[in-house]
Formats: sequence, structure tokens, C-alpha cells
Amino acid sequence: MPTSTVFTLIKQLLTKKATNPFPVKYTPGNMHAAASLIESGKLSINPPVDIPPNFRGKLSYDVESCIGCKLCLKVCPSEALAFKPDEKKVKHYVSRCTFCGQCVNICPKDCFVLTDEFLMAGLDNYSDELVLNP
Amino acid sequence: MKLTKTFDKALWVFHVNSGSCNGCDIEIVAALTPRYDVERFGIKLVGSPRHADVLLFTGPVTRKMKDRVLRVIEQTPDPKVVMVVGNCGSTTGVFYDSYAIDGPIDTLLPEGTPIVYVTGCPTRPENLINGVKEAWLFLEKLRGDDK
Amino acid sequence: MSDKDTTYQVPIGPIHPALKEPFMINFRLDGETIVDADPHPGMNHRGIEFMGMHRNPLKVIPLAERICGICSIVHQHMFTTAVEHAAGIEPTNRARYIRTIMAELERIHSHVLWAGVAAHEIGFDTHLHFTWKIREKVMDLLEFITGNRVNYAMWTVGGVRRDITKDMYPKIEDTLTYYESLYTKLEDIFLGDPSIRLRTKDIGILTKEEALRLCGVGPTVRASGVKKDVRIDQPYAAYGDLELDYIIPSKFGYENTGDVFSKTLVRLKEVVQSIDLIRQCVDQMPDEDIDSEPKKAVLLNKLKKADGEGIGRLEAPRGEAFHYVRLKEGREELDNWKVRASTYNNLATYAPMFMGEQIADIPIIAACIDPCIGCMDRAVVVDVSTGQKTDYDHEDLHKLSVEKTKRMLGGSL
Amino acid sequence: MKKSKLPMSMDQIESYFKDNLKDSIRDFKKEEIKKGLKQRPMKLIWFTVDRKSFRRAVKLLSKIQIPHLSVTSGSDIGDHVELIYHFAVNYGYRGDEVSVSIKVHLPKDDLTIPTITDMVPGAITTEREKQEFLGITVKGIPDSRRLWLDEDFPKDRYPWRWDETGMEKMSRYVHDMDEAANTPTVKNLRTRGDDDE
Amino acid sequence: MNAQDWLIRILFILVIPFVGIFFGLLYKGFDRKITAMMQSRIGPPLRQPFRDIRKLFMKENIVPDHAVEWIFHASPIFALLAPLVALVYLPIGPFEPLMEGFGDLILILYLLAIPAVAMAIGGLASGSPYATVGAQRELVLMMSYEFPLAIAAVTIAWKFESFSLAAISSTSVWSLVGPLGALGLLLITLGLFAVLPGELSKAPFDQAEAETELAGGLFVEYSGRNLGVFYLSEAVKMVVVGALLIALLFPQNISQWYSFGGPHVAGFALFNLAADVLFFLLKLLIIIFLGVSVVRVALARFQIDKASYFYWVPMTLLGLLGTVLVVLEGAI
Repeated sequence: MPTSTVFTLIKQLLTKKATNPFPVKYTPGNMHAAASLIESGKLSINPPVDIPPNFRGKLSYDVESCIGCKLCLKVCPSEALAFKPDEKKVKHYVSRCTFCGQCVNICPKDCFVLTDEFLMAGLDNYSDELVLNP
Repeated sequence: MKLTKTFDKALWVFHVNSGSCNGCDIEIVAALTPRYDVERFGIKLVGSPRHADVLLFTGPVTRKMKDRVLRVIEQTPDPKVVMVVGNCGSTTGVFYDSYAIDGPIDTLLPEGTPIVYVTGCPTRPENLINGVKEAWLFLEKLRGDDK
Repeated sequence: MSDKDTTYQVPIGPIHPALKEPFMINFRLDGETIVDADPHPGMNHRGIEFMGMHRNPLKVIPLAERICGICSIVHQHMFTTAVEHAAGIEPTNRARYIRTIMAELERIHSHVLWAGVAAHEIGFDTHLHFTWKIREKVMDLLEFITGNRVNYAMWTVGGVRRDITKDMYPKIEDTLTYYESLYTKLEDIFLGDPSIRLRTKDIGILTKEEALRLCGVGPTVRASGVKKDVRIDQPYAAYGDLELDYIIPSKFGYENTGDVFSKTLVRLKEVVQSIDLIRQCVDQMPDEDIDSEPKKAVLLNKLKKADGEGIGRLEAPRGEAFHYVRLKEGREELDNWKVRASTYNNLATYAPMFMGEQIADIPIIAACIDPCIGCMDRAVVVDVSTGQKTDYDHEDLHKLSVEKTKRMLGGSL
Repeated sequence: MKKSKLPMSMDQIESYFKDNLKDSIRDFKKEEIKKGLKQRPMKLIWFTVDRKSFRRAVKLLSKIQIPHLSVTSGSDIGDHVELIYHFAVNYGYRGDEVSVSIKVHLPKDDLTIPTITDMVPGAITTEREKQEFLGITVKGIPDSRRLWLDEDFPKDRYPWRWDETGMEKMSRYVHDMDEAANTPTVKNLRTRGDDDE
Repeated sequence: MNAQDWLIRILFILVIPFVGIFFGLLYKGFDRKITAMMQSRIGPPLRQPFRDIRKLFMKENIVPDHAVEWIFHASPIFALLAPLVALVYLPIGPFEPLMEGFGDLILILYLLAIPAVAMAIGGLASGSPYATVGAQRELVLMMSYEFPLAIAAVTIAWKFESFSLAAISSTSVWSLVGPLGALGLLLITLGLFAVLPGELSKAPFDQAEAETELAGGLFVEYSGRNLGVFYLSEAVKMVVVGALLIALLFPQNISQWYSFGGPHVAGFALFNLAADVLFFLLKLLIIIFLGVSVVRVALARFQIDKASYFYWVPMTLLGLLGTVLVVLEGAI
């Protein structure tokens, strides 16, 4: 039997684990109960692994400053942006986005900003949070 | 389909890559490894759809895979939950206009199958865990435990 | 179960735990011994080249990145190089250096990942956990530089989109020393562990002659002693300025046998080489702009007017990757785009490697070329206009359920 | 046929081919792209060869060194299909590798090309691919089964062709219900289980 | 034996399956947790196997169309029943075996072979090519590890001149041998520990259900309740094999070394009994830790021919050498 492996394993058995216990260490008995506890501040969740500065998360869109130049549509690789002709603004589907940030670079008015938000999961891929400027 | 409390605490996962780019797939494997370790929630990757409770789909469905995907869905015993990881599985994402793609996975599922969408391209492993949390919340709602 | 000739067929894939990607190999077995292997690719075809021919180059960059999520740098790098070649745009030298650093960081992540997957294939999950645990460090660095763990969105035609500034150097150096400190352990595990040696030595042998004739690429053929490495042979990006040498087993006192063991050796040694290359790049990095054309609207116009063809060749972690791009004047979209990933060439090397081995060796041999099916299968097409029936209603589903088991016998899961 | 010792320079390769192939070789182009601070060049050679001399060209190339075939790319340009065989020779020598891209033009009414798998066994994958994607018949190919495409795929459709045998329509997935209603090939993503064509 | 004794015995026989299942699952949880910890992970909670079982029992039970249905359903039951019956013949800590006879060691060896055979038959009955290959492997492996196991058992039985486990576990075998014999016994112990992962189908001898090779192998077509029963059978087998090892090699009770009060004081007798039971559980835990968990994480899966070779040649030779040493010492 490979002895060095066994030694490493025994060492790992006793030392601190590499796991980041996000959001909780084990499955809570009832998630709803846990969620309400978290909301009332009685239970704290372990934070996820730190995200770096300039993280490419969910896009935020500033409707006011958009001038409707359609440049972002030219570089969006997945048609996550749709033009609304009557408004002269764009609509953004987060569930279609590739988070490449090319629209951020090309926008002359800096309407788009990549935020830090990445915890997006749910039962509806067209929920209100996932469609910007619907 | 009867759901008990233990169901959400012992989710066995079968992973189907139906034409994804591997990005989400490696993040799924990363979620199993020490940094994220989803086994602490009782989640286990299994080798056969017969053993699975959760079907984890990544990628849009390519034409050649459609038949197999349907077969996997139907081989999985009830009750089951479907998790769609990544944007291309939920809305075809960047592969929106190829005719090699048979659409996102949710169009193939039988009516009433619970689906959890995990948004991201690819998603971080934490978001996957977040997706599992959403699944728990949903399952609790299904059996009326959401007080 | 057995025919008269005592052989029987077992299809592996397309959905199989040994293969994280859809791919199918039909095996003809005699007992536990493989007598024939017939790969059936194409499950992962998404028609990417076709999609690319209907989009403008800037839209194609994120698409090229999503050919494969493990080698996401490879395809965007080669695509942009090919477009630059075709349109006559020069990237700045600083961009070349940053591209090189990124490519080498990805090589580290890819090889460490491969080592873990290989350990998993031979049933050694402990080392899967160990390698993936140490892989997180370079993932953190990549995320720190680019803002995402997997898809980096760093490349653009004419340069890169994010800079590696001086204040990032300590973090890079920190990561490199981390890998250096752990390297002996990694080597000890994968080259020294007797139970791993038992599973990798003399398994899946590819001779030098076969490797050359079948046009294999990357670590797969370097393990057989073939000196083929695009980084050295035909330098791209900043590799012309750097000191590097072919990694073949005989350089380290091993035989160039071309079995799984030497492939592991080559990959591990390349991690050390990458660390060295990144250090060289950081030392020599010129002070320049990172992008020769920061105004993307202008760039799009320029690309529309461009006319010509270009190629990009690159040594991906898995071997040579190749892109051919043709631009036509007045056409915004690409006129032609051909992607060739490493696995495409290495597919042919499966046949000699599988012959005469056991079922138990299928996963490790399948994994030893580091297959990247997403890369290989980029193009598929199925006609919609003929209106073939591909939808299943409930009746069909029921019929499927009746037939499925019959198919299970002859077909696969 | 005489050839110099490895590695051969670009000029040597040029004269080697021009001496041996004479008139059947056209549009010879040499390129050197200088990269990096040290301006190390990347060497490329492009030339077009007649179909009947194509096998001879590959044979000549394999006399230099076992050629590395990167891939064959092909495109439909009007009345003919252009195939480009991207070879590489001089590998194993630092900075000396030359990409030799041999172009062959095939007229649309006779889309055949002889196989080179006897000289370069690794070409089988790419030859099979060209058969199904461009509708070319490779004469003498040892395995002519389809590789990438489904068996159900119509036999007379070739995705990389721009003419009538190419692909006309493709389904596109959008979120907007109105757009989906107006265009037949466009599919809406928002109605589940409604996947009619 | 009077009627009251029989009543108590029947009561115990009814209770012992549940005890066996409970501890089987507990040790399985322990094994998973400790494995995860050795891999630098947190791992599942100890009660995870209980949750898995409850979940599996509520899942849909799919029978493949081409399966032989009654065999498909019967084989998990047999796989579970055999180790449960074996448990009745095994001494548990301070308790004598509930049933005994002259050849119960032989009986147990056969009972331990039944789950493997049942699994193989179930795999063959399910008709999937993966399960077929898995079944072949299981049978090959079974034939391989039975030999070193039998050698060890026979040697120890020879020393006691009895195949009765009650007799064997009444005295420690180590006290019957001198230094040479102790060396022989040590070799036999090593052989038995090597058999442990094979008997329990754990890595590196999990070829029959190798996930990456055969996608679950034998169990590929099993789902729901049937899979759950196999899961239980595996867990109980762990306890049975562990208890057999204890009975053969380490039957000492902790109360032999110290005892509070005398056997006449009822309270202390109860305390000693509890201490013995706990000591037995601890011994089991150590055996599982050394024989299953550590081996599982420190070795790669062998190819089937190499696994077979491992048992047939080095382990058999080791066992025979041990036997020779033990016999030789007896002869001198």
C-alpha cells in the first residue's frame, strides 16, 4: 500500500477541511424555517468564496441614459438584448446572457454595468429579476 | 408521487450533457470536490438514471441527443426533479440559431415535471448550491411544509 | 450474450459516467478483451461553424469560446489570430504577452483537471479530490484576472480586453509558487503510486510511427517521443521570445513508450514548463496598450471591409488546434470558418490504443488523449426544412417506453 | 527529385515544388508573419494545384517528412468548391515549421477527389467530414460511413454549401411571441412543450 | 433448554435483523464521513444512509421490460436475508451466538457467498449489457476471494479443532500459539483484511459496480425499493464480515481485563455487559476504518484479472504460509 498517500490521508483527516460551507454546513431540517430565521437575523449564512473585483455577474441597465443607438445589439453574441422600437430602448434577458461584457465596452453612454450578482436560480427563467426593462 | 421529508435530503444526481460546452460540466464536478463538497447535503452523483432523483441537464439538446435525453427522462423513476444548469439549457443561449439544436430542455419534458433553472454562463458552483436550495424550497412547497 | 465467435458488443456512451461529454464508442469484446473499437462522434454537434458563418466576428468570439468550456482560451485565441491574419490587423505586443500568460494559466488548470479526471477513471477518487482542490487556486487567479471562472471573455480582435497590471503580479507569483511547492507531491502521486502505475504502465500504447502517421497532436504524441509542439515549431503570440523545449519522456530519463503513464508524465512536466513560461512573460512584458483598436464600432467597420483568408494554429493543452477564417469584402459575417480541435486529430489514435486492452481500461484510455468532445463536435447539421418528425407526443413516449429495452440490448443508454 | 536536408527553407520548398510540378501549380504565395518582440516569423506557404497533380503534390510533401495534416477546410465559391489541405512540415525544428496549404479546385459538376489516406492515414476523419459537409466524393476512401451527421439527415443536403444543396432555413429560438408567430422557422422559447414545426 | 429460554431466543432472533440493519447503516455513514474527511471534505452527516434508505423505499420501482421479473425481485431479498441469517450464528460482543451447531463457521462462509451470487443473478436477470459484465466480474471476484478466506477460517478452526464459532470465540486464538504461530496468525490476519474490501465490493475491488466503467454495473437497472434492499444487504454484510473477523481473531471482551465488583453484583454486571458491547462496536469500527475506509481511499481500482491474481496468488500464498507456520508450531 502506498504509504505516503496514507500519511497524507491521515493528516487530512485531522487538519482543517478545504470546504467552504456555503450556505450552511448540512441540509437544514426545513428550508423555509431556515430562510425565515435568516431573514430575522437569527441565523447567519456562510458567505460564498470571495468574488474578485470586476466580476462579471448579472448586467444592470440604465434605461434613462440609453439613446437607442443599437450598437450593443451588434456585438451581443446570443441575442440577449432585444430592441423595443416604440420606446427606443433595449430589453435584456439575463437567462440568455453570456456575461461577456461586450455591450459594456461598446456602449457610448455606459448604460450597462456588470454587477457582482451571480446567485440566480429559480423555477422560472423569465422571472422579473431575469428580464431587465421588460 | 408522494414526497417525504427525506427525499430532499438524499438527492442522487444523474448528469446528462446534451450538447453543452463543458463549462457547466466542470463546474458541476467542481461542486463535488473539496472546496464546495455537495456531498454534505447528501447529494451524490450516480452512474445510472435508474438510481437518480435529480436529472442535471447541461447544454441545449442537439438533434442526435434528443432521443437519448428522452430515454433518460423516462428511465428515471418518479418522483424526480429536473435541474437545468446554464443559460444554453434554459434558453439555448449563444446557440440560438443553429438547426442542429432541438431547443432547450424544458420543451422536451413531460408536463408537470418540476424544473429548477440555474442561470449563468457558466454558473459558479455556489450558484448550483443555490439552485439546490431553490429545489428544496420548491419541494417543501409541494408537500405543504412551507410554514 | 456471446455469439458463435464469442465476441459481443458493448457500446459505451453517449451518456456514461466515464465520459463527461456525449460521445459514443462501440466496442467489440471477447470476454473482457477489446477486439475492436469504433468511435461514433457527433452527439455534441451544435453547428458552430455554421452559426459563425452567419454572425460578425465580434459576435463569434464568445461563440468560439463556448466551443469548449475547458479550453475556452484556445478557440478564442485562435479565432482572433485567424481574423487578424485575414484582415491584416496587428495586435499589440503587450496583448501577445497577456495572451501567452492566459494560455499557460489555462494549461496548468487543464492538466491538473486532467490528472484528477484520470484518477477518477481508474477509481481513485481521493486524487480527484486532491487535484481539484489544488486546481481551485489557479481558477481563483483566472477569475481574478478575467471576472469569470470558466469563460474568460478576454480576447478581442486586435488585442485583449483586460489588462494584467503590476499589482496583479504578486498574486500570479503566489499561485506559481503554490504549484511549485505542490508539484513534487503531484508527481509522487501520479508517477510513484504503485496502484496507479499498475493501471497506467503499458496500457494504451501508441508507437511513434503510428503517432506520426495518424497525425496525432499534443501530449498524446509527445509521450511517444514525437517532437511536435506548435509553440516551438511555429511560434505564435509571444512564444517566439520565450525559452522553451519539447517535453518528451526521454528528456527525463523515461522511455518514450507512448502508454498512459508517459502521457501523464508529459502533462505533469508541462505544468512545470508553464510555470516557467509565465515567469518569463511577466519579466519581459512590454509597456504598451492592450488593444490596437479600442473603438469596437470602428473595428467592426474595418472587418466588414476586409478581404482575405487567415489561419491560426496553437498548441492547446490537448494538442494543436487550428482555425481557418475567410473574410469577404462587404460581408459582415464570416465567409468561411473551419475549426479543428485537438481531439479531432487524436480520434484516429484511439484504434491502436484500444486494441487488445480490457474493459477496465476503457475509461482511462478514453481519457488519456484528454478528449474534448465539445471541441471536436462543433459542427452538426440536421435539416429542418424537410420537416422530419422529431417531436414526441405522449403516444410516442409510451411506444418509446415499450421499445426502449429492446434497444437497450443492442443500443446503449 | 532532389530535396535538401531538413529543415528546408521556404525558398527550397518553393523550388522543390515548382521544379517537380511545373505548370500544374498556380498562385504560389509565401508569407512571413513576424510576431513578438524578437520578431520571430511564422512561415506559411499557399499554392493551388490541379486536381490530377494533387496526389503527386502530397507524395512530394511526404518525401520531405511524414507530413502533419492539420485539417482540410473547404468552401463553396460559386461554380466550384475549394478544398484547402493544411499540411505542416519541418516540425521538430525550432521556429522552422512551415504551414503548406494546398488548394484544390473542384468543379461543381464533378466533385471528386482521390483519397490520400494511403499516404496520410490520419486524413480519414477529415475526408469523411468533407464527404458529408460538402458533398464531395473521395475516391478510394476506406471508410465512407457518416461520421458527424445523423443517418436520418437527407443525403442531398450539404451544410457548408451556399447553393441550392445548402441549408436554407434554420430554426431560431426567440423570447418574443410576435416574432415567432410571424416567421415559420422561428421558435418561441416561452411556451413549454409546444415544439411543432 | 426450557420454554422460557426458547422464547427469549426467538425474541432475540426477531430483534437482531433490526439491530444489524441499524448498525450496518451507522457504520456505512461512518465510512462515508471518514472517507470524506480523509479527502479534506466535510462529507455527509452520519445519518445520511438512513435518509438514503428511506428515500429509496419511497421511489418508484421500475422493472425493465426484458428482465425476468421474479428473479429480478427475488435476488435483492436473498441478498439481504443471507447476511441477516448469518448474524444469528455470530457471537456479538459478550453474547453467545443465538443459534449454534458443529459447523456454523462453514455455514457462515456459505451464507456470505449468497449475496454475491444473488447480486450476480439479479444483474444477469436485468438483461443490461453493463449488468451482465458486472455479474461476470462479481462471480470471478467471488471465486477469487473465497480461497484465502477459507484458508484462514480452516486454519483457525484447526487450532480449535472445531468449526463451532461459539467455541472459537470463547478463547482468543492468539493465546493458543507461540511466537512462530503468532507470526503465522499475523499473516492470516493480513489475508483476512485483504479479503474484507473484496467481500464488501468496496474499492479497490468494486469492479462489479465500477461507476466509471460500467455505470453502476450490477445495479444499473435496479431502482427504488430493490436498490434499497441491496443497499441494506451491503450494510448488513459489513457488520457480518466485521463480526466474523472479530469472532475469529479478536474475541476478547473488555470485562475480561477489568471488572467492577463481582459477577454477583447485578448493577456492575450490567455495566460490564454495556462496556463489552461498546468495546465490540469499537472493534468493529476500527476494523471497518482500517479494512474498508483507508483501503478505499488509498488505492485505485484494480483490473479484474489483476484483482483475481491478487487473491489467487499473493494472498493465497500468504494464507498458506500462515497455515504452515501455525501447523508447524503445533507439530513441534
